[in-house]
Amino acid sequence: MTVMTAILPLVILILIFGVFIFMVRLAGKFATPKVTHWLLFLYISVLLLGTVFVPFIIDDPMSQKGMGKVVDTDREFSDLYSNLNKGELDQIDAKYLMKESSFSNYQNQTIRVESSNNDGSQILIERKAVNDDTIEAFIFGNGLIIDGYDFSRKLKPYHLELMDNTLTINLPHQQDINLLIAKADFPIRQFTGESIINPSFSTGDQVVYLRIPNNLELIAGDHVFLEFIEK
Amino acid sequence: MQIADWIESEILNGHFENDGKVYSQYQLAEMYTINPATAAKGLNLLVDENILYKKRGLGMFVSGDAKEIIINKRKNQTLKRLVRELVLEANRLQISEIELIEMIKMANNQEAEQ
Amino acid sequence: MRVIECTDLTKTYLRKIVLDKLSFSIEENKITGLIGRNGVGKTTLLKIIAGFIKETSGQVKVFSERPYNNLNVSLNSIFVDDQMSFPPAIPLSEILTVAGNFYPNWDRELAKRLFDYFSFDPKSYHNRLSKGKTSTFNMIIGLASRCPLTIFDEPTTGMDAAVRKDFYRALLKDYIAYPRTIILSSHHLDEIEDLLEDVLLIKDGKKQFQMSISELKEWAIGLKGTTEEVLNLTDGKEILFKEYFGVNTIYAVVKNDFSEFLLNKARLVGVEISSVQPSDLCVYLTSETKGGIDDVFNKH
Amino acid sequence: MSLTSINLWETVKKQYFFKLKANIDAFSSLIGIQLLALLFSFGGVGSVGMGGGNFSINIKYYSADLVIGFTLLWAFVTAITITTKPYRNHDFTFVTNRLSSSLSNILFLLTASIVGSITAILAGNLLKILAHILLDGQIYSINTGIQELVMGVCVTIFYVFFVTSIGYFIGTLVQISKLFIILIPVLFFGTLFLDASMQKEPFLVNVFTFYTMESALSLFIIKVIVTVAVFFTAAISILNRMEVRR
Repeated sequence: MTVMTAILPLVILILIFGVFIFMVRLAGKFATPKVTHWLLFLYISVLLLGTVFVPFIIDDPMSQKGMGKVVDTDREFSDLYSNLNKGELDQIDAKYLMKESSFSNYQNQTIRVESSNNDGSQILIERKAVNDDTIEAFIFGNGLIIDGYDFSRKLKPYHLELMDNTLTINLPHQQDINLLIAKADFPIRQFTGESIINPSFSTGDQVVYLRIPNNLELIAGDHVFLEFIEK
Repeated sequence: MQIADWIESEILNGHFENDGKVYSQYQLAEMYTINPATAAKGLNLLVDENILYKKRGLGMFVSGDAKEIIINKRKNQTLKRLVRELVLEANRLQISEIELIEMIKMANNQEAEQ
Repeated sequence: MRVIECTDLTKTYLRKIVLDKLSFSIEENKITGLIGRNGVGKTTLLKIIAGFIKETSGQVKVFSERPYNNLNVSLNSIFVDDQMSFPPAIPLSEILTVAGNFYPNWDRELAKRLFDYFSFDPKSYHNRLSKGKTSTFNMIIGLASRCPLTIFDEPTTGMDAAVRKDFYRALLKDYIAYPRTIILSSHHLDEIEDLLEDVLLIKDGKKQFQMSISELKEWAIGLKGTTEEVLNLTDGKEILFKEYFGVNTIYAVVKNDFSEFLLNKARLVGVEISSVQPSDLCVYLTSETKGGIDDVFNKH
Repeated sequence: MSLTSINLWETVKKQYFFKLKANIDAFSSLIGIQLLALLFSFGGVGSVGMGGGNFSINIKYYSADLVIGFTLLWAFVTAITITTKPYRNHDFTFVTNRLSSSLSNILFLLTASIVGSITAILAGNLLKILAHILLDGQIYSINTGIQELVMGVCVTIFYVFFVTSIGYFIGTLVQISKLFIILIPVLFFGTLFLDASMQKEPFLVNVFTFYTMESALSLFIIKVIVTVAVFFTAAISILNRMEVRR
């Protein structure tokens, strides 16, 4: 089998070469000088037009759409987590907040929290000083950094569902994300160190942050790690 | 050397008067599509037989007694050769000398009438 | 001043000696005819002179420089043959302009007039011309370039008689107006005889002789008469060519170093004396057998 | 008849313009090739698939890599074709010697490299636009600013010129004897298979990485220039001894 795989690229190469020679011969034959001059002129003008319009069509740099170039992903992650742990939500950059929702006039005394993600989800709980029967839920994510660009906006946040006294955290159903990325050409990549084969890719999990009324009692359901914030 | 013969006949029938200028080698070459050097050789032949003479820088001119030289040259060369061939042909046809002279006389008379 | 000087020039292709210690020189502003049978090395000699191929041994000087890979020689000379190749992408009229850029003495006017005279279509392409048209076009390039050394290698292949006549006349007229050294290699010596000043005859890679056309015209003599008359006239002399007619009459060609007296005596005895055309003489001098093609037939 | 003389560079200049006119159809085939490459790279020049917990990501990369690759191939073939007999004979119809013919060839190849590179990089842009318009999905562009564009063109010019020098050298070898037509591919693939079968890093791969993995721009430029100089001088010295218009 290995011989086949070794031969295959060779065959393809020869095929391309053959097509290529045919193209050169064909182009050479009927292209009289005048035709060629016209062809060249047309082609160059189309290319120049393309170059002029490129910036307008391709949103570049992406920073305008909230997907700025993340300089140092690790540091940003750790800042995020530390602020979360300290409960200082306002310190966190808005781009990390994926979803905010609240459940008002929750009358029951207890609430059971569980998650459908069987590797478990981490939930931070902040007990408010007041009993206002409302549960606020925040979902933070730094889900997707590719080649230093944050695409987490593309990710769907967890889905929270409150059924009588159980709050379930559901993972978004399977998501297929297709991205078209315009990259620098290999001569440039050679010097900027980028790579097209294995892009730098990092994804962190989504974090659920709940604010519950003072007197609400929490029962930990399955696949859930509760962490209480001391404020 | 057709060039030399041609110039001689031109002189004989008076196209080139005495001391008149003759075509240069280049004019001759142009007229006959021949190499100027060949034309020059023809002219030099005539100079050797002093039918023509050269004036430095001006070209070739017909010498004073050009006509006489041509006439007796042709007389003892070309005419003699023709006579010899005549005699030879007559011997081959076993024609006697008298008969031959008779024929020449007749031809001469016909020529005189024209 | 000698434009071309060859001393002991030898050229071998894969052990086959094409030129064998050939020595000759060509004066400036002369039209020289290079005559010889097919495959005797004429084209090879010309390509060495033009600097395209190297000589195996011996010495060649063109404009007193070695021609091989020499820019000045290439600038002042042009080699016209039927393999003269032009880029397929350039139309004929543009080839004339390109030639104009390259050759300092290029005469645009002459080229244009010749181009129109021979009714070429400016838009057509060189590789689509017929054989005759190609030779005519190459000739126009050769003439209009007015190079101090212009080499024509069988320039008239494929040309019809009328075009050939025009070509010879155009060549001579332009030569008279702008004298230059011209080498004409050809088989039709009879046609170009009048154009030439000198003739260089090559046989088996060696120089058979080099002399002016007028000497060549009187170099040999033809004797036609009864066999024993002619034979005793020519005994001790190398017979260049002999041909039998009828019962015992023979035509023989020998070198003409008879005195006038001897010639008259021969005529008296009935031997016809005639001059020998240079083109025929060259054929006789370069043929392997004395009797020409007849030897092939009357061998048995 | 007075003799004129000429210096080398004047001839090379004349021949260079003559070559531009004569080899115009090389540029028409360049356009054909690049359009073909654009077509092929519509599906993305490279694609990467990744999976997270409950999501899968498929990234398609768009760049001018394939167009540049085809342009390199075109340059290689063009370099070989101009060393063949008919093309060389075109020079020897007019005023030339072997050195001026080679130098004008090299200048022509340099021009071809420049035109090839510029069009290739711009074609990359065109590709991105077409991909954006024709394919659904938003195309995200990472650092394709003017500064990258210029550097891209320069580096590509070096690459293309580098390939033409190899092509020119190989073309010259082939002119020495047709044997090389078989010898060179055999050598090329031979060493690849041989080393691969011996689990040794194939020599050619090392050579390849010697250039492509060089991340210091100045070092890369020096390497390419030296190699180009070596190949071209070798080709020139060989051609100088070649007989012509046999």
